Amino acid sequence: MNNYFVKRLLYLIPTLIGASILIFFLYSLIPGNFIDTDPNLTAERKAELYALYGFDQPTITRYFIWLGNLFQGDLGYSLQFQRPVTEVLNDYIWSSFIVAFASLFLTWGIALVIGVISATKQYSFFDSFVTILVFGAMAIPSFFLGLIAIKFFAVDLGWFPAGGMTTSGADYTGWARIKDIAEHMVLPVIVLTMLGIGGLTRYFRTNMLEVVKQDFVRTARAKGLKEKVVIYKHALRNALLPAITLFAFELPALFSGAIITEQIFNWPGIGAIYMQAFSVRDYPLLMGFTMFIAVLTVISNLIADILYGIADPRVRVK
Amino acid sequence: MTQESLIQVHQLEKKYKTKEKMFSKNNEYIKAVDNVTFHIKEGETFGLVGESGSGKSTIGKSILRLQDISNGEIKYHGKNVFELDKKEMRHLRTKMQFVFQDPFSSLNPRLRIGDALAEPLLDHGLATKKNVKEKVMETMELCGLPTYHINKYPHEFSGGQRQRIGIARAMIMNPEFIVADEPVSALDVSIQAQIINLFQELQEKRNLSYLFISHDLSVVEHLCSRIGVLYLGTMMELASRDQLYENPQHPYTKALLSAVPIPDPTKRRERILLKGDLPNPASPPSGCKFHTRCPFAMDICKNETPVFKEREPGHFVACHLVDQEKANT
Amino acid sequence: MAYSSNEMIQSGHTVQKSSLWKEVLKRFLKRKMAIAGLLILLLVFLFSFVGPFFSPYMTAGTNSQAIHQAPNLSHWLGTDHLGRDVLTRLMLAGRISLTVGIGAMFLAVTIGGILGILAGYYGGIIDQIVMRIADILMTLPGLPLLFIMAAIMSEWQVPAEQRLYIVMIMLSLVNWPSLARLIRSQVLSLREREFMVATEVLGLRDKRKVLNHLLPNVVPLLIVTATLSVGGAILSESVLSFFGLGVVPPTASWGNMINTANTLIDFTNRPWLWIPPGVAIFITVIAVNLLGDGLRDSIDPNMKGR
Amino acid sequence: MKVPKYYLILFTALILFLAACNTEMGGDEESEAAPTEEGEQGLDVVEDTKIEASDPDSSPELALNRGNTVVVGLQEPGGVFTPYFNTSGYDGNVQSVMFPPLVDIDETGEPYPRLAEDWEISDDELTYTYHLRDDLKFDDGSAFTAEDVAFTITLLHDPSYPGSTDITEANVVGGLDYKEGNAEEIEGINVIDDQTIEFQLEEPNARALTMLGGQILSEEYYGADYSKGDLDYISDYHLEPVGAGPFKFEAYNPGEEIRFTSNGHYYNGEPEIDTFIYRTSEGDSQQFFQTGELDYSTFPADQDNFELLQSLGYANIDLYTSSNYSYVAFNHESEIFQDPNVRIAFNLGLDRQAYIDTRFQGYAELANVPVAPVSWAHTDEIEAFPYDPEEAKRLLEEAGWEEGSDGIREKDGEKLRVYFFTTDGSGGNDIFVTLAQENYRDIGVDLQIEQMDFNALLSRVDNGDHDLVSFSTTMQPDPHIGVEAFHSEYNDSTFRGYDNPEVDELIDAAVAVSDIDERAEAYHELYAKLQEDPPMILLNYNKVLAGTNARVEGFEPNGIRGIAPSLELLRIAE
Amino acid sequence: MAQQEPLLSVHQLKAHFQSEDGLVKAVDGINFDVYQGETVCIVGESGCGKSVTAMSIMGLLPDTSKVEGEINLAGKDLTKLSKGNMRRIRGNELSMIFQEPMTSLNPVMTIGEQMTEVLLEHQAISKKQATKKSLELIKMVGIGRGEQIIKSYPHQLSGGMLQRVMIAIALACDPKMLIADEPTTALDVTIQAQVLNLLQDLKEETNMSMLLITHDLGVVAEVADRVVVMYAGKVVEQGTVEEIFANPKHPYTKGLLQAKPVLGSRKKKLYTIPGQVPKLVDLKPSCYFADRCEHCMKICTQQTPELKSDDSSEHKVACWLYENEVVHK
Repeated sequence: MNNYFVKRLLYLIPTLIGASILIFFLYSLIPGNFIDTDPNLTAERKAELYALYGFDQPTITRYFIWLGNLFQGDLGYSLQFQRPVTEVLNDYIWSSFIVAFASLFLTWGIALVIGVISATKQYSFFDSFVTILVFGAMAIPSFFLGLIAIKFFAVDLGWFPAGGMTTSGADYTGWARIKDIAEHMVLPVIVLTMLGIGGLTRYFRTNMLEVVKQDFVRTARAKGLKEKVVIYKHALRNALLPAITLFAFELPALFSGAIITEQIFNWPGIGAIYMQAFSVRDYPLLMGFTMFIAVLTVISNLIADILYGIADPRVRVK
Repeated sequence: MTQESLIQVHQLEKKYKTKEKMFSKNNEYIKAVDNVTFHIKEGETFGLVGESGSGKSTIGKSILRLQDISNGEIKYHGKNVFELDKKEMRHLRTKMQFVFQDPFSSLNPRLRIGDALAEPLLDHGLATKKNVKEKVMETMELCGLPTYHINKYPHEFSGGQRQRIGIARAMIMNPEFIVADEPVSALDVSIQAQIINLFQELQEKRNLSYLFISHDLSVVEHLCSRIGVLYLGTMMELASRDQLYENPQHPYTKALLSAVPIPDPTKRRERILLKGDLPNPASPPSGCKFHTRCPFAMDICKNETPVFKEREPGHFVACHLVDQEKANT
Repeated sequence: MAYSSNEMIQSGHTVQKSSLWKEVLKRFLKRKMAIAGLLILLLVFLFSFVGPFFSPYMTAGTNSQAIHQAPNLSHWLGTDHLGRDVLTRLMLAGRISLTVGIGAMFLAVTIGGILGILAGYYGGIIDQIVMRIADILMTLPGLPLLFIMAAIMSEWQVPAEQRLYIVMIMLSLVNWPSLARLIRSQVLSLREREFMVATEVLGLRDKRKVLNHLLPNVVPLLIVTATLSVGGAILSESVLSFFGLGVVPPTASWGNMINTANTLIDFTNRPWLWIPPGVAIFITVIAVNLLGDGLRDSIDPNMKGR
Repeated sequence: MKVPKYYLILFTALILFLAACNTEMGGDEESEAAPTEEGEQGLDVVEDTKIEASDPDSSPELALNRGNTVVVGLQEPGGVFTPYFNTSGYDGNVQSVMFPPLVDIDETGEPYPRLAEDWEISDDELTYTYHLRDDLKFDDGSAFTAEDVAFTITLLHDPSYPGSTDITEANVVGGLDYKEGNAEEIEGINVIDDQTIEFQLEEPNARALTMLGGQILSEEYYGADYSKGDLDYISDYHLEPVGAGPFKFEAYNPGEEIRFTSNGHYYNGEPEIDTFIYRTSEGDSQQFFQTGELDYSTFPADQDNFELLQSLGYANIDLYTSSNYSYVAFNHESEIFQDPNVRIAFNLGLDRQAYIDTRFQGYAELANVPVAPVSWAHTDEIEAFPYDPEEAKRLLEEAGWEEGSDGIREKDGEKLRVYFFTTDGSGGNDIFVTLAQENYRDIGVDLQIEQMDFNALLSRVDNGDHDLVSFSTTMQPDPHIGVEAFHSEYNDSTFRGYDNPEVDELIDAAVAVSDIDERAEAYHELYAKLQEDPPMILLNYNKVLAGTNARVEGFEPNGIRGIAPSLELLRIAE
Repeated sequence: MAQQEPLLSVHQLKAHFQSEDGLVKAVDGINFDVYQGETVCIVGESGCGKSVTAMSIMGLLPDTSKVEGEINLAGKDLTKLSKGNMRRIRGNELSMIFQEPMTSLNPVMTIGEQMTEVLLEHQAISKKQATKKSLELIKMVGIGRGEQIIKSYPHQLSGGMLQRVMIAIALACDPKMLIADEPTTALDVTIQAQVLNLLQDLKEETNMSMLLITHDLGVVAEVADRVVVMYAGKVVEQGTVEEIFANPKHPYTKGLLQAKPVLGSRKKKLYTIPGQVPKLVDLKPSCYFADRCEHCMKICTQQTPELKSDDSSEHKVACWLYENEVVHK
C-alpha cells in the first residue's frame, strides 16, 4: 500500500511540472498583458511598471521564479486585485465548490437512478423516453439553458432569484441565510447538472447493461435472491466501481462549466472572476487558478485511483 | 528413430515479473518455464501436456520467438532462433507456424479469408498477384474448405471451419514446423475429430513436424509420437507415446492419466486423486514441485529437486520415487 | 471497403458489399431511433446546403426597412436586427455549424486516432510521451484552454470568413487527448488479441500489420466516437460564440445567432431570433447522438460505452 | 483627480455602472425596430428626458421590503478601494462613494467646490490655492487637513507608486525631483494652515485644478507607515478604506456586494439612507431590476429598453447623454492612411447615420467633434461628414486607388484591403461590421474583420497590425482627454504616427488657458482643423437609460459623474 | 425405481427466442424425468439446447423468450408459478451450478457474504447462524481453513476452490434437485476428477437428484444413471447409461461415441461426423441430423421422427431407422 501510494505520488510530480510548463508558456504566448490593458499609461510609466512587476525578465526566468514560488505555495500576486492570488482564490473558490458539489451530487444521484432503471428496462418505453430526455439535456448549450431558466423561473414566475448568492440588503442570518443561499443555488445547480447528466447517465446505462449480462448476476438469480437485491447489491456495485475513476475527470469539466454558469447567474465564484481576470490579463491569477485546477484534478485522480483500489477487491493493494 | 532433430530446446527458462517494487531489486518473479530441455525430430509430432499454468503455451510461443526468454537456447536446424536478425527471422516465419486455440479471436474479423490467406504470400513475395488466388484456393482445398468461401468473413463460419482457416493460414507458406496450441479444445467432439484428422492428413502429405500442446491426454495419445509432461513449468516426464501411456513412471503422469474420464460406464475405476490445487507459481514448492500434491511424497521430495534422468532409452523422468525404486531393484 | 487493399485478391465473384457491413446495416436498420436520427441529419444537411438556393434572400444583404419583423409570409421566420431573413441565415448558419462540427470532429479524430494508435501499438517511449501530454492536457480545464488558444490564435491574422477553421483547430486541440486515450486502450486490447499475434507469426511487415489489421479494427470505434463528438463540437462552437470566440459575424453560425438574441428583451419579445437556431442545434445534436448510439450498437454490439 | 482615459471594457463605468452596455462599441444590446419609423434621412434623436413611474406600487415586494437600504448594481469590483491604486474602473465607482474630491465637476464639465470650499488661481496660472471647508472629518472621526492633501499629492509622486495616475502632468514644482531625484519633499507644495494649501506649478495646465484637487487620503491612516520609495504597505489598506464621503465602508463580500453605511461626519450632513450597497452583477442586469434586487440600474439606451422600463410601471426613467463617444481609429503608420484624403474618403464612404439608426433607433447621436454634447466644449457649428460615397470614390481615385476588375480598388498592384479589429461579435459590433463591410464594398474597399478579445486587440494595435480599430471612450470630464492623443508627442499606440504640427499647437493652446470660454473657443478651432485631417472616424455620442425603482428618490445621474454626486441626496419615497 | 413418481418431470418443454435471423427454437418439445436420488446427464454439443433446458427449468430465461410445456418439480408445475414463488424455490429446493466458477461469483463480495446471502434469503436464521452454517458447508465441500475462505474474495481462490464454493452455495438449503451445467469443463483434469468425486459423494450423502449437463461423454460414463442425448433442441435418444454406451441407437449418439479419442484405445483415424450443427432458425419438419447422417433416407428430410422405444423399455430413440423397423413389422 505504502509503496503503491508513494509511487503514485511520485508520478504526480512530472505531470504537475508538465502542467506548470504548459500553463506558464501557453499564457505567456497570449498577446497582451496587464499593463497594456491600461492604454492610458505613458510609455515611460509602462516601462516602470514592467520593471515593477518583473515583466521585463525573459520568459524562462519568469517561469522559474513562478515555479519556485509555486513550490512554496505562493501563487503570486494578483495584479488586478492587488492581493496575493491565494487570498483571491480563497475568497471565491468556496462558493464555486458549493455549487460544484451540489451539482456533482445531483448529477451522480440522478444519473445513477436513471441509468439503472433504463438499463434494467432496456428498450422499454421508459428507456427510450429517458434516452431522448438525456440527449435533450446534452443538446442545449448551457448558456442558453441558463437564460431560459432566468427568464422563466426567475423573472416570469419569480420562483427563484435571478442570480447572485444572497439577497442584497436582506441581512439574513442563521437558517434564513442558508435558505437564502440555497434558493440562489437552485438555478445554477440545475444548469450545471444538466450539463453533466447526459454523459454520465449513458455511462451508467451501458455499464449496467454490461454487468447485468455477467455470470455472477445469473448466479445471484439462481440463488433465488430478490430482483432488487440482484440489481442493487450485486450488479450496481460492480457497475459503480469503474465509475469512481470518472470522478476525477468530472472536476475540470465542472469548473469549466462553472465559468459559464457563474457568469450567467452572477454567482460569486472563481469561474466568474476567471473571465474578468482573463480580459485584463491578470496572469498570476489566471495561472494560479489553472494550476489550482490542475493540482485538484491530479489529486482527485489519485484519490479516485486509491478509492478504486479500496473499493475493488481485485485491485486492492495490500 | 534416427531422424535429425528439427527443434532443440535447451534449458529454457522464462520468468515473468509479477510485482514491481520501487526501491528494491528483489522483484517477484513467476518462473513460467523452468529449465526445460527437449527436442523435436523432423516429421514427428511432439506433445506437451500439463494443467493450466504449467508453461505449455509459453514454450510453444518461445520456440516461435513470439516472446522473449530469460535463459537457455532454442535452436531450429541448429541455429539459435534468438540470435537471428530481423531479416533472417522474417524468413524463418515462413518455415515455422502457429495454430491458435481460439479460432475466432485468432482471425481478424475485418479481413475476408481469401485476403487473410493471400496476405502472407504477398508480404513475403511467395506469390504474385496473378497466381496468389490459385495458391490460396489450393490451400483451402487442402484444409477441407470449400473454395467458394473465399470472400467470406470469419464470423460467417462455424467454429470448426474457422479452425480450418487458422490451419490453412499456417499452411499457406508451406512450413516445416507448426506449433499447435490447444487447437481442438474449444471445439465440439464431432468437430474435434475432423480437425484431428486434418492434422494427421497434413502431416502425411507435407511431412510436417508438430509441437502439439494440449491438456487432453486422449487427444495427445492419438496424435503424438513423443510426449512431455509439464508441471509448474518443469518437465516431469518425457517419453515416447507407448512408454508414457503403458508405463507411466512419474506419479503426476499417473494421476493425470487416471483422472481422465473414460467413456465406458463399465470401466469405472479407482482413481489416483490428487490433493488440493496447483500451488501458486509465484512461490513454487521447494524440492520437487509436485511434492505438495503427490500421494507418494517423501521427505527428500521436499528438499531436493529430483534430476531429470533418462531411465530407459528415450524415457526421462524427474522423480525421487523412481530413483528409489530403481535403486531397490 | 477501406481495408481490403487493392493488391489483395478480389475473387472472380463480383465483389458485393461486404457481408460484414451488411450485418451492420441489418442491425442498424432495426434501430428506429437511429434511423430517425440519420433521417433528421440528412434533412438538416439538405436544409443547410441545398435550402439556401431556394431562398430569395440568399444574396440579399441587410435591409434597414425590414428590421425585426415577426414571421410573416415573405419572411417565414421573420427578420433580425439588420433586416436579414432569419430562415436564410439559419440555413447558411447550418453550413457553418455543421462544417465546424464535422471539421473539428475530423481533426480531433485524426490527431487522437493517429497518436492513440502510435502510442498503443509501439508503446514504450512514444506511448509515454503521447500519453503524458494527453494526461497533462486533460488536467487543464477545457474552457480556459479554449480562451488561451483563442487569444493566441488571434495573432494569426485570420480573416473572419476563415475563422471557423480556427474554431475547428481549437476544439480539436482540446478534444484529442480523450480520444487518443480511448483509441490507445482499444489498440492495446487489440494487440493482445490472437489475430495480432498471428500477424507476428506470419512475419508480416509493420505497415501491413497496422494498416490491414489494426486500423480496420479501430475504424468502427473511430466512426462511433467521431459521430458522437460532432454533437459536442457543434455545442462547443455555440459556447465559444457566447464568449465571443466563435465564428465571427457577419458569418452566421447557429451559436452566434442564438447569442445575438442573448438578451432578455430579445428573448421575450422576439422568439423568432432564438428559437430557430436553438431548435436547430437541439435536433441536430439529438439526431447525431441517436445516430452515434445506433451505430455503436450495430457496428459492434459488444463495444463498451463511453 | 485624474480620470483614467479612453477605452471602455473595464474602465467603462468610471463614474457609475454604465452597465454592460458600454463595451467598446457602446453596448451589446440591440435596438428595437420601431418599424413605423422609416430611417430615410436618419431618425430624430430622442431628447434627454425624465419620466415618472406610472405605477409605483407595482414594485416587486423584494424592493419594497428593503427599507432604508438602497442597492445599485456594479460590475465586478476588484477590491482595491484606495483611490489612485485601483486597476479597475469599477473600483473607482466604489471609491467615489467614500472619497469626494476637493473640486468636483458638474454635468457640463465645469468645476464646483466639494471638500474645498474655494480656490484661487494666480494670474500667471502657476499658483493654485485651495481653501478646505471648516471642520472636515474623515469617516473615522479624525480631522481632515491640508496636510492630508499634501500627503496625497506627495504619495502620487512616489517613485514606487504603481497606479495609473500620472501626476507629473500637473507640473508641480519639484515634483520630478521627488520622483526621480533625491529630494525628500516636494518644493511646490506649501501647507499654509490646516485649511489652506498652495501648489506652485512649472507651467500652466488647465487640468491642474482638478488633478491637484482630487480625492484625498488621510495621512494619519494611510501615511502611518510611509517612507519614500516603498508603497507596498498600502495594499493592506485596500479593503479597509477611510474616506470623507457621504457613506463609509462597511463590508466587502467578494463577488456579492460592497456595503456602505451613512457617514455621520460628512460635511454636508449624514444622508437619510442608512445603508448603500453596490451589488456585483455581471453583464445584463435587467433581470435584477425586474425582480427588485436593484433599486437603480442603467440600461443600454434603445427603444427596447425604454419600452421595457415604461412597462414596468414602478421605474422612474432618466434618459441622459453620456460624455463619451465611439469612434474608429486609423492606423496612421499604415501606408494607406498617410493621405488625409483617404481618411476623409473613409469617413464619407460610411453611412454612419444608417448604422446609428439601425443600432440605436434614435437613442444615440451622430458625433461631429471629439467631445460629447454635454460638455461646454461641444459645438454644433462643425458639420459631421455626410454619407457621400461618390465623393469618397473620387477622393480615393485621386489618391491613386483605381478600381480593379473585381470592384476592389488597387494601387501599384496592391488591393485596397483594410483590416478592421474588433472584439466581441455580438450586438452592436455585428451591426457595425455588417454595414461597414457593405458600405465599403460599394466604394471599392475590401474590409476584412478580425475579432479578438479586448486585451489581444490592444496588444496587436500596439504592434500596428491593424488598419482600423473601433473604440469607445470613457466618461470625459475634460475635453482635453478627447484630443490629447492627437498630439504628436503623446505616447499612445492608437494615434501613433498622426503628426500634424498645427493640431499640436492648437491642443497645447487649449490646455494652456484656464478660462472656460477661451478654452471652448480654442477647442472649436482645433475641431475644425481636425476635420481637414481626420485622425479617426467619429461614430456616435451615447445616451444612457437609467431606471430607478420609484421607492427611492434623489438619483440625479449625469453624463460625466454618474450617480456619485447625488448619492447623499437619496431618500426613500413616502 | 421406475415405479415411483419422478422428482422432476419435464413434459413437452419448448423454449423459443426471437433473434435477428428469426425464431430460434432452442428447445423444441422435449420430455424427460429425473427420479429421486438419480443422476441424469444431458449430453450434446454446443447449441443443442442443453443449457437452455437447464435455464428454463430454473426459470431464468430472459423475459423475451417464450417457454411452454410443463416442468413438474415434486408435484408443482414450475411454469405456472408466480415470479415470487419461483424465486423462493430457486436456490432452495432447486439449485444450480455453472460452468465458469471464476465469473459466476460476484468479484466484489466476499465468499462469506455470498454464502450467507442465500441462507438468509431462504431460511429463517440469524446472521450468526448463517455464518456458522457457511463454515459447515465449506467443510462439507472439502475445503479447510473455512474462517479464512469466507473472508476471501473470489479472485483470491483457484478455479477448483471456487467451484467447490459454488457447490456449497448450491447445497446450502438442502435442495431436492441440483442442476450442474458443465461444472467441470473449465477445470483441469485433476481438479475435474476431484469435483466429480465430490458431487458423487454429496449426492449419495443427501439423496438429492442431479441433472448434469455436459458435452463430455467420459464424464457421462463416470457419473450418470441415465442419459439424455440432445441434438438441435430435441432429444434424440435417452436411456440408462449402460444402454446408451453399450448399444447406442441413434446415428448421432453412435457418431459421438466413435469420434472421441479414448485413452488406451488407439485408432488409426478418428470417426468423423461430417458437417456441423444446423442453425436453429426456420427448420423444416425433418430429422435435423439428416444432412450429417450416413443413413439418411427420404423420410428423414420430410418428417420429424418421434422419441419412442421399440420395446417399451426406457431406452428411447428418435430416428426413422427404428421407426421403419416398427413399421415393417
